[in-house]
Amino acid sequence: MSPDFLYAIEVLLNGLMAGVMYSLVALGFVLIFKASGVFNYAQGVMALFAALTLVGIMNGQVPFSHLINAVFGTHLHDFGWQVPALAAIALTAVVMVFFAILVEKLILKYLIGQEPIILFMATIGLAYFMEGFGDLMWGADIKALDVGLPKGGSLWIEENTVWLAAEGERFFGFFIDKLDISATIVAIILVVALTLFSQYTATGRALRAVADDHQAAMSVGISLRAIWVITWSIAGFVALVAGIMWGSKSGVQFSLAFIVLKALPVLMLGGFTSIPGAIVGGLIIGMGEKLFEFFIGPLIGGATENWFAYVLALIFLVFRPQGLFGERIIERV
Amino acid sequence: MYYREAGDFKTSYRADQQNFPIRFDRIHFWVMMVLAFGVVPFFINDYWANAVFVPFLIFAIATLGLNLLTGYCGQVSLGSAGFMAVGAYACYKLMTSFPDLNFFVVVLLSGGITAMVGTAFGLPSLRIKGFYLAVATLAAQFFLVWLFNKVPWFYNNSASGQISVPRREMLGIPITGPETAASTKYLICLIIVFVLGFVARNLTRGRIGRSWMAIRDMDFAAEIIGVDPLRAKLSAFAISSFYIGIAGALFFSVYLGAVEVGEAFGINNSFLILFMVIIGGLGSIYGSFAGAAFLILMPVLLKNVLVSGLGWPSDLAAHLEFMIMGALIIIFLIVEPHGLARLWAVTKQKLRLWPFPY
Amino acid sequence: MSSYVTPDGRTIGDVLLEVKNITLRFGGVEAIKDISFDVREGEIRAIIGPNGAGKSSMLNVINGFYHPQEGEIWFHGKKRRAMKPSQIARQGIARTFQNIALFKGMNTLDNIMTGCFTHMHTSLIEQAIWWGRAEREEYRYREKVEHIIDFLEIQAIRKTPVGALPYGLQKRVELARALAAEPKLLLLDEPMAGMNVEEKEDMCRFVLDVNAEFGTTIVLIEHDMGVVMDISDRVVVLDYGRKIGDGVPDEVRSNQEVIDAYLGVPHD
Amino acid sequence: MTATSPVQAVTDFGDLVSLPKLLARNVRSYGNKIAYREKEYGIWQEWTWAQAAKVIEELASGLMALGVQPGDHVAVVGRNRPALYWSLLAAGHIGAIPVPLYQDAVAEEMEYVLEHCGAKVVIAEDQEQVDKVVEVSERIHHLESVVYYDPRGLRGYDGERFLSFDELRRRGRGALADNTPKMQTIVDQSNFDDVCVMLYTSGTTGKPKGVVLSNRNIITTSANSAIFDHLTHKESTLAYLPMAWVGDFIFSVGQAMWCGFEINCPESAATMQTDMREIGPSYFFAPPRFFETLLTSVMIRMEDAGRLKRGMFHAFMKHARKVGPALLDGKPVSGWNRFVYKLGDILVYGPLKDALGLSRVRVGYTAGEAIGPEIFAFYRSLGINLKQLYGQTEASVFITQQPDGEVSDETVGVVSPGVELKIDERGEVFYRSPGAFEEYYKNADSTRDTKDPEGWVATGDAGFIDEKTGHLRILDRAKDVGKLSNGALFAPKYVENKLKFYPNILEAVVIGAERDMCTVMINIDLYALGNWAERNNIAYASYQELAGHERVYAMIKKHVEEVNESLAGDDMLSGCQIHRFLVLHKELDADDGELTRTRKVRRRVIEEKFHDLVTALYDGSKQVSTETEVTYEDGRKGSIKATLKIEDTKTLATQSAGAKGAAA
Repeated sequence: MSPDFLYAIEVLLNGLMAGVMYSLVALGFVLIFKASGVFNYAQGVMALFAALTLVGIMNGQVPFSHLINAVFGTHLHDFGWQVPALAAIALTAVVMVFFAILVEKLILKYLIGQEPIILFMATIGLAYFMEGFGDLMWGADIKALDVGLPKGGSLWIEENTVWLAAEGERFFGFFIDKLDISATIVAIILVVALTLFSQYTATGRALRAVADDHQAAMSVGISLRAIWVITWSIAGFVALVAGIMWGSKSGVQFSLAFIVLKALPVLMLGGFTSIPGAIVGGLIIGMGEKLFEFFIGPLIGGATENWFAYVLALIFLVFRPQGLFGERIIERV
Repeated sequence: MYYREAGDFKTSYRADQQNFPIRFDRIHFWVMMVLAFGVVPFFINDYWANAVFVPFLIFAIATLGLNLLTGYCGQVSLGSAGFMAVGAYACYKLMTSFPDLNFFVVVLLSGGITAMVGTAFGLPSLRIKGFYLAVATLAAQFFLVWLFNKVPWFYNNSASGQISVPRREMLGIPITGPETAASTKYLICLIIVFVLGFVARNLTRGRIGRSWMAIRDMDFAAEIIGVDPLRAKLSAFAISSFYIGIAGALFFSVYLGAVEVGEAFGINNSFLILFMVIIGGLGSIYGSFAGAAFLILMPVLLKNVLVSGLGWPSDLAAHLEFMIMGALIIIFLIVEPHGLARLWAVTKQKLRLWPFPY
Repeated sequence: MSSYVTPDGRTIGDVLLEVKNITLRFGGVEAIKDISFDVREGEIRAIIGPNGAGKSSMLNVINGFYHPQEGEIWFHGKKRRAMKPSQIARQGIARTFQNIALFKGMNTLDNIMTGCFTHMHTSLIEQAIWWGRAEREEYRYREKVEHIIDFLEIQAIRKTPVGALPYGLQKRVELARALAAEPKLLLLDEPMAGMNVEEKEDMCRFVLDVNAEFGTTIVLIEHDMGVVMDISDRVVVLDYGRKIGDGVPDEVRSNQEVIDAYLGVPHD
Repeated sequence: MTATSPVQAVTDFGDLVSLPKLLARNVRSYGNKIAYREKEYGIWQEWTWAQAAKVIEELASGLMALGVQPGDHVAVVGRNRPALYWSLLAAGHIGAIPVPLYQDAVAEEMEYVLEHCGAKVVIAEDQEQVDKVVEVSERIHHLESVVYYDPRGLRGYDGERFLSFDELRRRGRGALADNTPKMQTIVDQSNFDDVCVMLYTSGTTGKPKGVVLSNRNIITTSANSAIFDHLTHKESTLAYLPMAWVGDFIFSVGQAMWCGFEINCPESAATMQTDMREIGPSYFFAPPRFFETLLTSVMIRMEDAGRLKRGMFHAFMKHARKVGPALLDGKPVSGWNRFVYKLGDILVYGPLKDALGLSRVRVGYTAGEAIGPEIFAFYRSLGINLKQLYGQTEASVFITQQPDGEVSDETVGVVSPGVELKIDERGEVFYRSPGAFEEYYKNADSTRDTKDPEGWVATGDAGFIDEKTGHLRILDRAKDVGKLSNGALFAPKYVENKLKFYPNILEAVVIGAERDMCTVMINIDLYALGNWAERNNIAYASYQELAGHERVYAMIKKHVEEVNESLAGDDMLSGCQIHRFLVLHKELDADDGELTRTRKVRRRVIEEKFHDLVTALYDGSKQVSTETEVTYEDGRKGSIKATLKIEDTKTLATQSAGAKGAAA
């Protein structure tokens, strides 16, 4: 096989891995949208916040140290201890549940029955708030996150794929980041777990009932508000996972919040209400943007990843407005 | 309680449908205009112009534009900053290509060019609705910013990739470029805002505005009274982009002077304009001004209190600003989802009914 | 047939609308099966039938929301090509909806003003400067709308947001909006549904007055046989998408198939 | 006894001796000034005097074309609309006599009136009115044409007899060339003695009587009353009272023509309040019930206001009651009080008046029946110049009226300019004035009974002139006024009204004719007292128990004694002070025949039915047991037993020794 073709395959594989990341964020969206009809713009910031909290806990950072220092003139920084990764993850998960409860108590409760656009705006407000809050709590500097996931290119794959190219060609085997591989594995586990949860637990069934029909679900005695707390908590876990993956890869920083912007076209493609859609959409976009950048990018100045996903989704939507797996919109008159 | 309406009756449809049918409001409005045109220019300094008045006026135009599209026609757009960029670059290209062209004509043409681009990006709105459309408009945002970044023709191949406004004069007074006086900047923006505000009001109270609102409120019912959704939506996109384009042109040429596209027209500005619309009030001209004023003034105020007043580091203040901004938006949406305009309308209604509660 | 004058002094003219062999399917379901009937100028034509008989679907075909798989529609003696609802509105067909479809963000006056949309022509630029033609046109139509407001006796709610109005008044505003379009053919989808007796009587009077004063041809769907028989000139009866009766109220009343359909299918 | 007005009556009318001549004057003097306004199609449509005159001429010519001759009657029926006012004037323009009818009259009533006046043409507002005319037209043979203003629903009414208002105008325009000279002659010859209008009294007793009023009646009355209140062409008034009522004719036709001021007609009954606010009339008339309903709605709405606002409202209203009337009457008020009132004006009175549409009222009148002092004081304290007048159809309204600054809730003012007043030995009020009617149409007997050859007209009301102020005070219908056994005047309704102004008292029946003292039987107001009981934790199981409660008795006693006090200050009526009272154990009820269907007390029935109680009131006993038959809502009859307490009340000595003789 020619090296160009192999490089293309490598790009494709990398795109697939990146797509898994997009899917992870999109997944959080879909969960919340299905359960509460809220288009949660804050999903990306939730990932940032989760990652920040995780790093903060692991490093034993004093929360709000900057603020306290500014107000009282002290020089606090950290408690001087380290928390093991797993314990820190568990603690962060608790924080995310706490966060879900607060969101329900302070925001959603008051916005029941508002138009979707209003709820959407509220989540943008929430995103702003959390971003400021996270930065204020843990500081805005870029932090490294290492929860012990393997990093760097997988030598094993590299070595075992060199043979694909003919002798003498300049090909050194596929370069695939171990982190991406673990992310893929984690994502698969997460999806399977979510599926099992929604199929085989009472709470999961309640969630599905609410997603199908709010009114009907309430009429059989399902507490909508409890369901919301649960979905936001789950979305929080998903955000935590996404935060760990993205944070391990490129550090925990402000730009993490913008992964939400990567997830949006995924949603458009996959449909706002479909979990398989989120996954397939993520993969398509991940592969598509990498391939486009690889083949067309050099011709038009590069950095096409910023917009390719959107334009792809846009073109796609014009022909299929409900997305890949979205339900067909039937207008009743 | 200040309203005295007995004897304020209308004997013609012109009087009944005027912009301020209540005498008191009318007086109030003209007093404000006299202050804005006749008093403020004599007292304005660089700080007030750059920190408050000029950005307020420019964002008011953009907010008006977005409000026409989102508030009146019901089409959510997250690509406003991208369209502002179109206006800015159109302005730059026109000013550098035709140095003798009157500045106001340039601004107008920039709006026109943006209108065309906006209409093109509005085409999907015929098939895509709601959030799908909102997200789709992000395509415009990212694509346009990328375009202005990557195609050197747009920034005349300048080494820095920036565009800077050439100096122009009118009647011997510098109106763009670094020497422009604060009062000149202010007055240029004020005049354009006044005209565009007037036009927006006219469009929304007539046949076109009603066709937009009909599409917004119930699109199939709009169709059966003869509103063609294609024309209504595209005209809304066009007019809205025209406004936003003008805002972009002014933002670049009068306010900033030099612009780097990713910074000045990033997605955060799109959100900022959307916030202005929401906090001001969807579907309200008055609200567009109120929203812009609120979100321009609040950070200035916070900065003054936190940084200048309490001496905090500015990054802390910025974080706090984010929090307060976010919290305010949420609080607003909970307390009054229809924004300052509704708040004002309710207050006014209360004053009109005073001392009765209803 | 040429025109004739009814006992109460209205003139019924030639055929205005003719529906020929319409069949409408959704997926595999046939909502309307091979239905034909005509509507003559100036008459009140009712379509009745139990729930799910295809009455609303028929209206949706006439005003262009649905495109039937088979059949033709003739309007003003010309076969109609496939059109969008907005184009059909321009031809002079207006309608109201069973579930009120008012523009909730506007007041009564603006809602009715939207009805004049197809008659207003000033350009965007003229509207933007609101000078001369645009302004005059606006006031001219405002006056026309005010006559409709007067006609339907809704002066007191002129500037009330429609969302705040009680159901019966909302129905009236919707009728006003349809009238503002000065339609040749007015389609009313259950104009009296959900009303109390008094409101029903009012609405009947308005329907009759519209027909008598403006000469508007009216096609009306109603669920309740009694009301229909009183006010309509001719009645079409549908059942499960088929036409089972067509004629003057007395004929229809004595049609055995119609009686069976109504007895067999309980209606409220 | 006679009295004269403080204001000089108008004597020189010059050429202005008929409505057509007044119209010509208005066209000359105020041609481009707005004369009529009507809210229609969302805005106030306006007509200047010149425009109105043109339409009136066309209509007049049209009527002439229909064959209306001088002296014929033209009936007009509908709500207040300029077109109908013009119809009235058009009839006068050709020497015909306009007869406005009550729009809510049923067909039979309309039949009687149309038959009685022999109308040749009816000008009706809309289908509703036309249908009534059609219903009776079979039996009215002299009726030739029916003109309708609103053609809606009348397409089928073709034929010779029915034509639209526009058609009438069109025909009139067509015939204008022929008719103008004829009309001009009629107008030129019109004078004070011509009949101006015929108005039917509402006819509570017997059939309605047609009161014939001449140009002299209407124009002199309008001119005199206008001078009395300094009315000018700048006034603006709202026409909303029935057109068939004499008041509307005087205000909206007579005074409006004389002064040249504006008439504003509301869009519909439903929008009357809004329209009133928009117009903000400067001259306003309304019956007491209007003000009462308005006040109730104000209070109810204020109760729903927030605590702060409500508190502020009540505090300032309290202050207003204290100083408002004094300020209005130009009496001295301390600077501080003035300041607080000014503050109240900004916060409460001003906006309140504005919201009610009363902020521009310069002169406001109420009449027809007694107005509650509380209600009267409320509006006065806001700074609204609300006054009372006394009048009737036969007088072309004005007999007496209150001058600015001399306003009281008890009197009805001084005689209007040009009016003479006398009170006969039985206390009945008589008047003689240029406004006194010509005759009852086709009813010479009644005319003779009411108006004597010298021109004195009997009002049928008993009253007297208050010696201190010189104002007339009306007591009751003359036939209901009697004497106590000592010869003192006995005016039960006057006293009962005073008692009934207390919210706790629903009804009162004063007894005393031909007896040595007055006593009263009282019905409590269950609604008001029930509320009070709830607030004060007073338990009661039945109406009877509440009525007999000690504290209720104490309260009623206080009310009665207050009334006594006010009566004692009154030379004429101090004899009517209540000596003993009881609170009835059941509510007086129309089903039991104790009230009429319009809730008027049937004095005789009650005295008979409760004769045991009446006896007890006069035999000095402290309590009395009784059994009364009642009718339940389902028609069954039953009886209730009760023991009622009888309380003595304090009476005051008569202040003036000569009181007893005053009536004689």
